[in-house]
Amino acid sequence: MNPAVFEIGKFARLTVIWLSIIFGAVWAACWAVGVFAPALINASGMPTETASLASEVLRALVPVVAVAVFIPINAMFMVLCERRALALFTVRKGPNRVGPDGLLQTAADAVKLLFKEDITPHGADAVMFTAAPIIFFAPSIIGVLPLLAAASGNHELFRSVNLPTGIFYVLAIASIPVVGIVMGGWASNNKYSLVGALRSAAQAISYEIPLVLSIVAVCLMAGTLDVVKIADQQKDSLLSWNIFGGGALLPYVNLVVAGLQGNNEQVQAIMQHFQAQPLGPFAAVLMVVCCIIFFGIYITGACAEVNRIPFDLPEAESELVSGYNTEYSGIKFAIFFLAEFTNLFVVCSIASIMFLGGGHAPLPGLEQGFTEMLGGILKQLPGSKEIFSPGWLINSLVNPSTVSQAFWIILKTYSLVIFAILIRATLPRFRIDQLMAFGWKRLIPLSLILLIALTYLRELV
Amino acid sequence: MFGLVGRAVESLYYVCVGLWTVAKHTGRAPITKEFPDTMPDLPGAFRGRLALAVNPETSEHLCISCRQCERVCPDKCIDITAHKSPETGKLELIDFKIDHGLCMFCGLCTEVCPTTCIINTNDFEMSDYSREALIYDLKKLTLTQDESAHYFSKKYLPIPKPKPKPAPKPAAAAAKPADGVAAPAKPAPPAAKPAEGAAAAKSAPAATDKPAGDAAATKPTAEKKADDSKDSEKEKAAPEPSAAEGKAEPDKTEG
Amino acid sequence: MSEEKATDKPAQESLSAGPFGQFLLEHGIPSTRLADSCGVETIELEEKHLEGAMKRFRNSAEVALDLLIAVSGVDSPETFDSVYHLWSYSNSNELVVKVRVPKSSVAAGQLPTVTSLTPFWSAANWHERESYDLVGIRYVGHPYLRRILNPWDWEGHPLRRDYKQVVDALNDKNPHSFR
Amino acid sequence: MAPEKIEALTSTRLKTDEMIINMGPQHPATHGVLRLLLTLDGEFVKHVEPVVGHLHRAQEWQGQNRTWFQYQALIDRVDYLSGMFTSWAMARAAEKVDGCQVPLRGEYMRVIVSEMNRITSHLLWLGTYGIDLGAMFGFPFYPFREREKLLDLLEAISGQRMMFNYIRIGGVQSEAPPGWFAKVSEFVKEFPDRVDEYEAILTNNPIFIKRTKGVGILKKQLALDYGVTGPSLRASGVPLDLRKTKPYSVYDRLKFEVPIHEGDGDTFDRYVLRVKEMRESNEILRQCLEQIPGGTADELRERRKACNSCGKADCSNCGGDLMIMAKKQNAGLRIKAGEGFDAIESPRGILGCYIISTGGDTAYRFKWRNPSFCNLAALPDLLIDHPIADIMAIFGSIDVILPDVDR
Repeated sequence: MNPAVFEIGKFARLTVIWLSIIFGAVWAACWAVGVFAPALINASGMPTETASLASEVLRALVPVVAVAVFIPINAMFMVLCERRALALFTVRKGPNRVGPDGLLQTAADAVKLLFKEDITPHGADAVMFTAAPIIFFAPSIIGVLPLLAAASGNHELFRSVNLPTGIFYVLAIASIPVVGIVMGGWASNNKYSLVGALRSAAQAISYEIPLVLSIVAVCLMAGTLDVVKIADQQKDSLLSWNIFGGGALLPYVNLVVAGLQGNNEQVQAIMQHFQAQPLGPFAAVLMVVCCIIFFGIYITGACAEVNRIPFDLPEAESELVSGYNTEYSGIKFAIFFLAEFTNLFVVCSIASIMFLGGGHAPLPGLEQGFTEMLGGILKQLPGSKEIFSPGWLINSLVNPSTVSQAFWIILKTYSLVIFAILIRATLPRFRIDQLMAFGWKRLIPLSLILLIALTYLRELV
Repeated sequence: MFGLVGRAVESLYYVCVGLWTVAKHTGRAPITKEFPDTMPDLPGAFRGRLALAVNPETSEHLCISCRQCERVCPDKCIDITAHKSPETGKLELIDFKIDHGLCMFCGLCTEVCPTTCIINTNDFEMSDYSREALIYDLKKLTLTQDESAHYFSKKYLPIPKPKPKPAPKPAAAAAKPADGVAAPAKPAPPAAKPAEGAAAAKSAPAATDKPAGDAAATKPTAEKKADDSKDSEKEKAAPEPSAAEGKAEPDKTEG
Repeated sequence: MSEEKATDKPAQESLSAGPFGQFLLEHGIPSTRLADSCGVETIELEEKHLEGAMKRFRNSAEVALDLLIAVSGVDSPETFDSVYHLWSYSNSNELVVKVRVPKSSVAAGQLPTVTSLTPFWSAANWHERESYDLVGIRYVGHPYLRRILNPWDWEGHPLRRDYKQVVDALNDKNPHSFR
Repeated sequence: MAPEKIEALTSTRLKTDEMIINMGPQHPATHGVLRLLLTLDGEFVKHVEPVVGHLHRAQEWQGQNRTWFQYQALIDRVDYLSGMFTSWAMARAAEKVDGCQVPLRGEYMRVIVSEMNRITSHLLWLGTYGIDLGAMFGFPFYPFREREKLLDLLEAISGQRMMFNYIRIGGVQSEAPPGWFAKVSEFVKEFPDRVDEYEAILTNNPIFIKRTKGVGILKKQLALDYGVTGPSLRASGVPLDLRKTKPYSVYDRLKFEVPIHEGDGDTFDRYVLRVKEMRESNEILRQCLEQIPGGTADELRERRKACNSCGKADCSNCGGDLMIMAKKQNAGLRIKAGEGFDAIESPRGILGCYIISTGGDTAYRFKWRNPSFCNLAALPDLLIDHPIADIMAIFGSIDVILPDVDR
């Protein structure tokens, strides 16, 4: 067999194994806290009021448990995934020694980092120095919460974190980490760190604007800030995804389909609709173009936001040694590292929820078919009503619609992550003044113009 | 305005070309060699650890103690001990030490060696726990007959002819002078090292007094004299008679 | 190649000035012709003429010796030499210029002095610093005559024949060194 | 960067304190152990003082205290990325003083191995330049992959990957092993495609262009003043390449172009020029493989079966042009008395060697003229008024190798 295919196969295997571990573990933890434990309490014969209170408390804990389990394992996997993917792009093999196929490489790295000496440099502001990684890391945990609801298809356990202004909340939280960077850079008592931190502040402020504007455009089309609703609006098919104009093209495709099927009535009905809005087709195409460009802007801004190449100036290795985290070692460095990858995951999942239809399949029948099939199998199970019977266990563990949604959102998010890795493998780094010029002179005007255009076009379609 | 858009599109196009070029590499076989599992295929000329070859056919030691390598070594990492055999009047090798911690693997010694005795092997895994362990002595340096044959064929070296006079092997030759024949006016030992003269004067009586060929008896004196303590340790660790004889040797020679 | 010439030359009487010597004479600068170094004309200049001669070599259109390849300090048996290898960007002219400071004229504890060429060639800057560092020739007029390869607080000039090597404590204690 | 831009960015109204930063000697991007004492105003460089010598190994002193034969093994370390060239420069200078004529096959072998070495050097530069500019995770591996192939070939012929000790006074050390020439020609065939790939990633990349165009302009006059040589000089438009202007060895028998870039001499030009040079070197390799007297080593071995590899100088199969070594290599190698200077075109510029011999087995004075040393002297003038990020772009583009500077 071709060794290259073999390597790709190994990479795929590794990804599947890790992802099933991650999401299996997360779901198992959530289920244990949110379903199994309340059931146990109810069955234990406690007074009803106490029991319901206790279950309520446990249910409220579920999102927290989910995030706490999910973030460290996920970051570990992402580091490994990044290294293996980079190895694939550069005709190497990547880490392949620790565990089968190098599966446990990052786990070993994490353990190593935990045991390393935690150094606070001479002259550093110890409190700030310690607080910086925490402040850098905390937002990525808090920020994930509303996304959980959208990612799980508004599963009842996660309904509590579904804020009506979800995306607004996520964006607000996402701008906090820069404070951590500046603190870390300043407290390190190192000129390179300081320069890196200041660069980071400048960069984060400038690139947040196009990032937010592109999200605003999506909210404008959706008419809501609720991530679950935004995701649900895109459920029909590929064409209703926000990246393709949020359904702007649907009537035309329907027209073509109807034409091909020879369904004259439908064709007539659609044509009548068009006559009311003669500029419709033109506007729809323009709108799709606008949305695709917005997606590009979002990806660019997101790369800058999470300090990825080509925008990794705060830690530009060839210039600033390692930028703001030059002086960090051991667990503090590990937290920076963890947060960086979690941030990448967060921005990628925002992109897949906002632009790529969230947990919905690209083709209309796919999701429904899968759900029905799985639901059918589950219904066959005997004794699914009695508590603690195997049927009950499986039924409460496996929710067909959640499984399907989780699968698609994972696929979309990690595709974006791998795209980010591809970018990292290819592009050189901007210079700070070019970065600022690009942000302020190109991206911000472009996104403003497009936003106005989109507002107008939306009326025409 | 259009220029700007054009440039943006062009830039995007070239970025995509770059991304595609990188992505294309996914389909190529990796060039990584998993080192300890698959050893690198080293060429014959590779300059690895130094070793002394024996004649692949007759297994006689090829070194003629000419000290060419010792002379040419830029790092002075080779140390040869040899004496002139009283019987044949030829130089005989007693010990050959190479300090691989000093060696820079330039291969000059292998070039000047008239008998292609000292060769660079393909071995490069020499890591050890102490610097002293990197000093290889004659025993550690000498290759087996099979290994010698392997390197001779790999390096395309002509198989050397056996030495003209079937001289006894160093160990056998070593035993000879100890048979009490030491008396016949020992010609001044190969005066390569000035220090040897002094040592010779000191040890002369001891050498003549010793019962011939009694390895056990010569051993204590040898140990006492050995200025290099670790060497004697090595000898103690290897109590086989040939080693003891080898040790008795310099003692005799210098006497 | 000019190997033959190179080996023969030292035997010849080298008094007749070569083309570059002639060129200098035309400008009123005396020079002594030395044995050619491998077929390349080698002249000796007195230190006071160095500046003028170099200026003319560099600026004259037909000679155009405008590439200062190297400045080497040499601790010869009798003299301290500062050797300049001049090439040309535009033609194949080559010239070796030597300024020799007799050791007898250097007071004890003093360094031999030669005029610096840094004002004409920025290239001479680091070469002269190196020559100062290793051979101990002081270049007068150099803007920043400081040790370049050795540490700033190094003592002595290592490429001098009478330089005593500082005993390296590390190598001295080296347990496995045979010598 | 244009001066007015800098003016705008560093307007006096925003005057701040100057900051002194030590870049190096331990910095991930200073290609070794260069220390730059930077005086910064914000992110802009106001004054630079390069401090070199951290890697000083007294190569000249060793040349004067080792025999000629011994010192040949050490000089690869002067410039470890192009060991063949340092060996060659020393060998040529010694041959000039000694008056020994290298046989034609030996000269061809020298050109082949050193052009291979030039490609490896440029490839390493290309990879590390990618790192300097921040493309540090994917791109650098591609040039290194090809470099690895070449190093394997050089290892097969000389015994080691970088410390070759292959070119000797009087010729080259050994004949190529069987199958070597075939492998080289295989490489020569595939290499242009690989260069195309590098160019696809970098040359037109908008970020790369932005980072390099107009940055670190080395004006022609400045380059001439500083004695800058090699690709950096040619990128400024001066056609000085010893292979063409003073053809040595067999370069006058080979058809090749010396790429000259008629640009401003900015970092991008230097990049373009080096990539072109790699292609030219590949072309030279191809021609050498065709022209080499006696053909490949395998053919020659077949021929020599007739005379049983007698090795006599008058043998039609072993002697004359087909020899590779004209001087006996042994510990007592001596060079006739005299002095001489010879230079060759190394990947970094004119690499010269000045030898004074008194006829003994050691040199009286040994002096290297290292291209990196001279090129680095021009660095401070290039860096002034550039931001920190450009320091590495400029420093990387003049391709300085620190052991070559420090000796």
